[in-house]
Amino acid sequence: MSDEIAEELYDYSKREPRRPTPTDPDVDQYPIPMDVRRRLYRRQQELRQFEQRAYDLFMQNLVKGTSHLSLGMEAVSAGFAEAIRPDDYTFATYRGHAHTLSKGVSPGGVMAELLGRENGILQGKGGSMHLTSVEHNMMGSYAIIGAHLCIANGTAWSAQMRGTDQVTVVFFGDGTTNIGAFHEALNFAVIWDLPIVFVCENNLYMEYTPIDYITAVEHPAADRAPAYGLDRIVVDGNDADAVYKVAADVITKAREGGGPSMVEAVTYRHGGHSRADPGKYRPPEEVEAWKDQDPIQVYHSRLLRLGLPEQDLIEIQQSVATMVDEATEFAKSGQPPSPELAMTDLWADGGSSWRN
Amino acid sequence: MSDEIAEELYDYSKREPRRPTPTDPDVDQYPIPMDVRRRLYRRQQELRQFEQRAYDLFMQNLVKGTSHLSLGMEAVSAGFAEAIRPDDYTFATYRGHAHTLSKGVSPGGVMAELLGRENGILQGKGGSMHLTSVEHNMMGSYAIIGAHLCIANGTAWSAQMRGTDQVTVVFFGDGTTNIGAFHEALNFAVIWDLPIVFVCENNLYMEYTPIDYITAVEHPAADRAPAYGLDRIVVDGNDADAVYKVAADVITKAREGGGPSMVEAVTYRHGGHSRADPGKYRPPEEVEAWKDQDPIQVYHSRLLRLGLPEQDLIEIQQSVATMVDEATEFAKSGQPPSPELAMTDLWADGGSSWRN
Amino acid sequence: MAELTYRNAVAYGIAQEMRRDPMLVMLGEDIAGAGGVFKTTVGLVEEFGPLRVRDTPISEQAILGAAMGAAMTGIPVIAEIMFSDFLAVCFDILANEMAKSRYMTGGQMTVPVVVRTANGAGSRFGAQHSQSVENWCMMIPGLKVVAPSTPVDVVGLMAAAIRDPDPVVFFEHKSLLASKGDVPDGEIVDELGTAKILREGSDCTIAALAYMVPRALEAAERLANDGISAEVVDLRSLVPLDTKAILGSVEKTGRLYTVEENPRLCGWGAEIASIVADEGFWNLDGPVVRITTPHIPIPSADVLEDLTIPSTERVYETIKTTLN
Amino acid sequence: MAELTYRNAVAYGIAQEMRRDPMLVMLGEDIAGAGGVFKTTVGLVEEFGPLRVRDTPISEQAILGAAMGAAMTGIPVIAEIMFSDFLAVCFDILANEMAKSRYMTGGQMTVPVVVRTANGAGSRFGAQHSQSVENWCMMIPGLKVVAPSTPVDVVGLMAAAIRDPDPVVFFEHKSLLASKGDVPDGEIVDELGTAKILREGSDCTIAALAYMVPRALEAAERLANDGISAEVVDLRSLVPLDTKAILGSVEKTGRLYTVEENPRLCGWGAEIASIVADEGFWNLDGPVVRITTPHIPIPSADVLEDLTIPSTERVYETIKTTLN
Ligand SMILES: Cc1ncc(C[n+]2csc(CCOP(=O)(O)OP(=O)(O)O)c2C)c(N)n1
Ligand SMILES: Cc1ncc(C[n+]2csc(CCOP(=O)(O)OP(=O)(O)O)c2C)c(N)n1
Ligand SMILES: [Mg+2]
Ligand SMILES: [Mg+2]
Repeated sequence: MSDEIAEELYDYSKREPRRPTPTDPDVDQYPIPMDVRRRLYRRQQELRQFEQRAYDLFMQNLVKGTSHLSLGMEAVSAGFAEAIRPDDYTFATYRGHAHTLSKGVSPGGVMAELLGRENGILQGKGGSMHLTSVEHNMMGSYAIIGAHLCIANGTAWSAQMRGTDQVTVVFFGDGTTNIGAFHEALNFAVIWDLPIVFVCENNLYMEYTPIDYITAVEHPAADRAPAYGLDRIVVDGNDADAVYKVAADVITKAREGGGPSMVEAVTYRHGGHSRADPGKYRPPEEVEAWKDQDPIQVYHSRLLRLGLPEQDLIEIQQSVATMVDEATEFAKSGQPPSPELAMTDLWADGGSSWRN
Repeated sequence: MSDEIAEELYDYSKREPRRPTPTDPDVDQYPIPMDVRRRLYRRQQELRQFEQRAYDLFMQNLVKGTSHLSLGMEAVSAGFAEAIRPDDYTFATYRGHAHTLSKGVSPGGVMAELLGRENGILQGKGGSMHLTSVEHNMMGSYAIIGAHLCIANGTAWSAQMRGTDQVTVVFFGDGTTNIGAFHEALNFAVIWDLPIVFVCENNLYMEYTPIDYITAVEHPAADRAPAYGLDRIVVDGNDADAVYKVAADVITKAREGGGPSMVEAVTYRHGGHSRADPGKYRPPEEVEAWKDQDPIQVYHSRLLRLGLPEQDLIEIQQSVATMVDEATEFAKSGQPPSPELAMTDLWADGGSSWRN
Repeated sequence: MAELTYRNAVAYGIAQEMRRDPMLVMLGEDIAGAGGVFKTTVGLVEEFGPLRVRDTPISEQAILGAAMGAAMTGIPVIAEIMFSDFLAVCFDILANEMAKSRYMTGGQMTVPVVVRTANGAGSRFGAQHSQSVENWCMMIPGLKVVAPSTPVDVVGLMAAAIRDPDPVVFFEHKSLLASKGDVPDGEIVDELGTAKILREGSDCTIAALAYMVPRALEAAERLANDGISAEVVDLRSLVPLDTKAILGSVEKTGRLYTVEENPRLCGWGAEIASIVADEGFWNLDGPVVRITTPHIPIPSADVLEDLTIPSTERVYETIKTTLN
Repeated sequence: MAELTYRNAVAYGIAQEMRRDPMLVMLGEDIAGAGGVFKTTVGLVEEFGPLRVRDTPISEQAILGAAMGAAMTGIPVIAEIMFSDFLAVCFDILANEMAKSRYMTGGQMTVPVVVRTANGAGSRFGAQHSQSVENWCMMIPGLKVVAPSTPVDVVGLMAAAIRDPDPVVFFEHKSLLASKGDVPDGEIVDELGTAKILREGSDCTIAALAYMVPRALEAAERLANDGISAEVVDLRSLVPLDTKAILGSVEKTGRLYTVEENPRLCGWGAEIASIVADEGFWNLDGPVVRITTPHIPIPSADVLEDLTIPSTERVYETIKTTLN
């Protein structure tokens, strides 16, 4: 094997860049009402501005520990958020800021959690990787790959048993498709005909390794769907309208008793995997190409094209900026958790005693 | 839901019987030399007579613990055994008597292990579910579902690294296709292009539950193969020639650097899952239909049809009977393991001390 | 009052609770029509139907995951993991998810799951089907751990485990399944975290669990013949742990023996020994002695298996020679 | 002699062995070009190539399985499991397969695998990325367990682990990665099962491991100012365990304190306490005291995390108030 080839085997930045899906030329024509599109835009702005702020706060060393941003991937979360009901259940990974906000959880409470404050939604006990709001049926963010796909089946099973028409939506990454729990969860959901939608956010990388380098098929989720008798669904994850349309279909199907679906949304993260990662294992051209197809820019242009006055877009942007400022203030005003909290809530009685 | 339907949901003996694959009408014409066919017959006789004896010994309470027979499934093991080399690696499940014998391990040593004697191949320390002979590259029988598919990748990886052309063959059941390790192993084998063949012995039942009741696709292995970029291969597991032909193909492919394959051999166990199980969850008609297509009877008729003198077949049967008698004698002559053995061979130094 | 086997007490206890709470459901491999591979769930699907007693594929992560997810929405779930050895294939969901979810979410999540599993040696099943793994669960903050030794305790602790809002791992001992005992009529609900003193004594305390309890009792009987008065504590529950009962007994007797099936290192006997060596130190008249399975896997041959887990004889001999 | 960080000592130790044994290979997630998420494998792929230092998918069972299978054919393998918490997703292969395979097969199988993994708290990563799980491995017969506290011990124990024919779990502590120490030139090969007495003392013994070692030393320093002479034992290896060193030290001091990051129940401190409460009982002048993380998951907020694992202050205060 020549030296050059060998290096490509581990210096992934030297590999052929993978480029974004060209935007579907028909997407402007999708029958999506303008108020829905406004909300899709607003949601993407929220996720973007919130996470940019979170990033700034890391830089100021106010966010401790690790943190995983979805900058560049906002269209997926926004698209699904618009298609679900408040009483539907959602599950996310450690890359869960967006999905938590998309379920309507207070940005201030989320930001405070990132800062490890007592006014955080988990009282500072969970942190960035475990954002949860049972009140909003946002059933948690899970930091060990795989498990939450299995757990998500449980809320779907519950809805089925209780005879409600609640749907469960579970988000996960491309890298997650190679762990055992993925397989168990998919088979189980299908045989029990559960009202659940599995959403793979394929951002082309697991952590620092390109997904195609370690996956036997091109589309890590969609190419596995037939192994569970499911349709092969791939969507442009940088286009909120495309995501919304597919999301509405599969969620309606699940709600009406049609059983599970799996959707693979192809997208890209603008930054590194986590806080500490500069993302240097990616070909620079590739990063550029994807930044050029930024979901928010794409959407912004589309709304202008469809006749929304620029002023409206500016107002949305500004009102979101205000919200993010307020969230930041709220978070910063929080106190560090009081020491007693360390010993509470292991058990349902509120305490943590293991003895009598 | 009517009461009748509800009962079918758990009393599986009331379900529609699943019938054997009709024998391929061309199989007599396969270009398989007669000496190979003789060996295929002999091997099937060995496995059959050995396990019938093992069953008799249970009944006499000489085999303690549990035990899982392959009666009715002999064609799969025999077909693969004929296609591999002695230096190839094999892996089996707890249902591993056949695969152990097929690799040339001494029947007496295996029988003694079932009886828990010191002259057993594991000195009585492993028992029926863990038959192993490293000397024969029979790399073990594994009693917890899934793990051994991952472990088998390791011997294939080793052969790849050492540049030998040894192939690894790993046998597992239909029920095993729904556990996470199955998925991890398949993906891993394909991306590393390992010389390995995954063989699913689909006997239509996991333990007491029909496989189709708890699997999202009809063919639990073959319908998953494309999820790893592999060909969909189903073979009549009650026909040693059919199995041998497919086995020879996929093993040659692996040996020549063509990477992994997965084969699903559809077959049936004549008895229950394990020692204690009468197998009552199966429709009686179904059991009958499969017994009618007993692989040994099928093969016996074929050999007669192809002109082998009946006397030859009788001699094979008798010589095998003698071998099984000798194995039984050897086993019965063994002593119970000496007490010291309980404390040996935890570590490579031969002992089990955890302290200094 | 009826005499029940330990095996039948399992289904009996579950049925009591399924009748009471129409939301309570069960899932696991071969638990419905087959009645479980140990026949511990016989009759349940017939009474409660296949939607409440549901067979699953061999997907232990999917089983515990579905149980946890449903429980998070308020549905109490009993999940069967056939052999306790198999907890290893779903250990992430057990140890990292179920156990931690309430704490990590600042108290938002409640996970009323009972994980039932067959534990222990004595069946000649070999190293992968004979382990005693109560310590695998005891060591995980957020899991409660129960292991009854008699039919009536099976029924009462099963009810307590099911009604408990926290995840409970319920160990059913394979070698006790055929044992029998009286079970009173009417609803039986016991309490987690309560040990039982099964035999009073003054010379030493024997703390035992599950299958080791009858052996501890037999050893105590033999010791009594030699004039040694041993008190036998059936721990029943490891988390919560009845440290009052243990410390109280040692205060009286001055000596502690633990009898456990866990292999030696980091078994629950170590935990109890360490508690007594700290909080009960000044009451001790001599060494705290642990009687355990050696630190080895369980061998399959009958003669070897019988050597590994603590026998009545070994308990008796150890106490006799070390009590002085 | 060079000063190395604990982080760099990992790659340094591995490189020493990879140079020596051309068969030795490594696999894990993001270990090659990225040099590992903790930068503990930087430079290895450049020196040894992508076939000996190989990136994998997120398939921990496949990773440990492949490692075990290759090892069974005589190839020594180092497998990285990124965070020790993730041992739970491959616990079956670790605990039920690798650990048991030699014993079950009557000594036929040899499994020379080193499982390296980042362990411990202090990084504000929350409950699923901060655990100390040495006890998960110590409790499994058939696994050796090592957890060094200094760069030179990382190098020497890594070599010993790699050369050991049995499966060894090698814990690298996240909060020690940036710490520094001198490493002599030339080949360094240490010995498993040997503790080090890092500070001699006469009033009590402090047994500590990994990140708890520097804290134990600091506490001992502070105690010295108060006239209390504490002996500090760095255990380094839990299996095999240097019971001679521990019992010998307690014989001299009469008191034992264990300082561990494991949550309370069934931590290795319990095991050591139980050994001393038995075999060293007559040397004890007072209670055996365990200093542990409470029996809770690790909270993420810095102030809360700092409260959980034993601090120098807590070690100091506990000894000061209980030694009398
Ligand atoms: C079982 C397990 N193995 C490894 C990790 C470490 N890890 C955290 S995130 C990550 C990459 C996940 O990739 P992907 O599923 O594509 O999600 P993404 O981060 O790209 O959103 C890895 C390997 C983990 N958290 N859990
Ligand atoms: C992880 C795990 N779960 C459950 C079991 C119990 N069990 C033993 S055999 C078996 C059925 C396996 O079915 P299949 O793979 O079809 O193999 P077969 O027995 O039919 O040959 C089950 C569930 C096990 N051994 N391991
Ligand atoms: Mg990804
Ligand atoms: Mg089967």
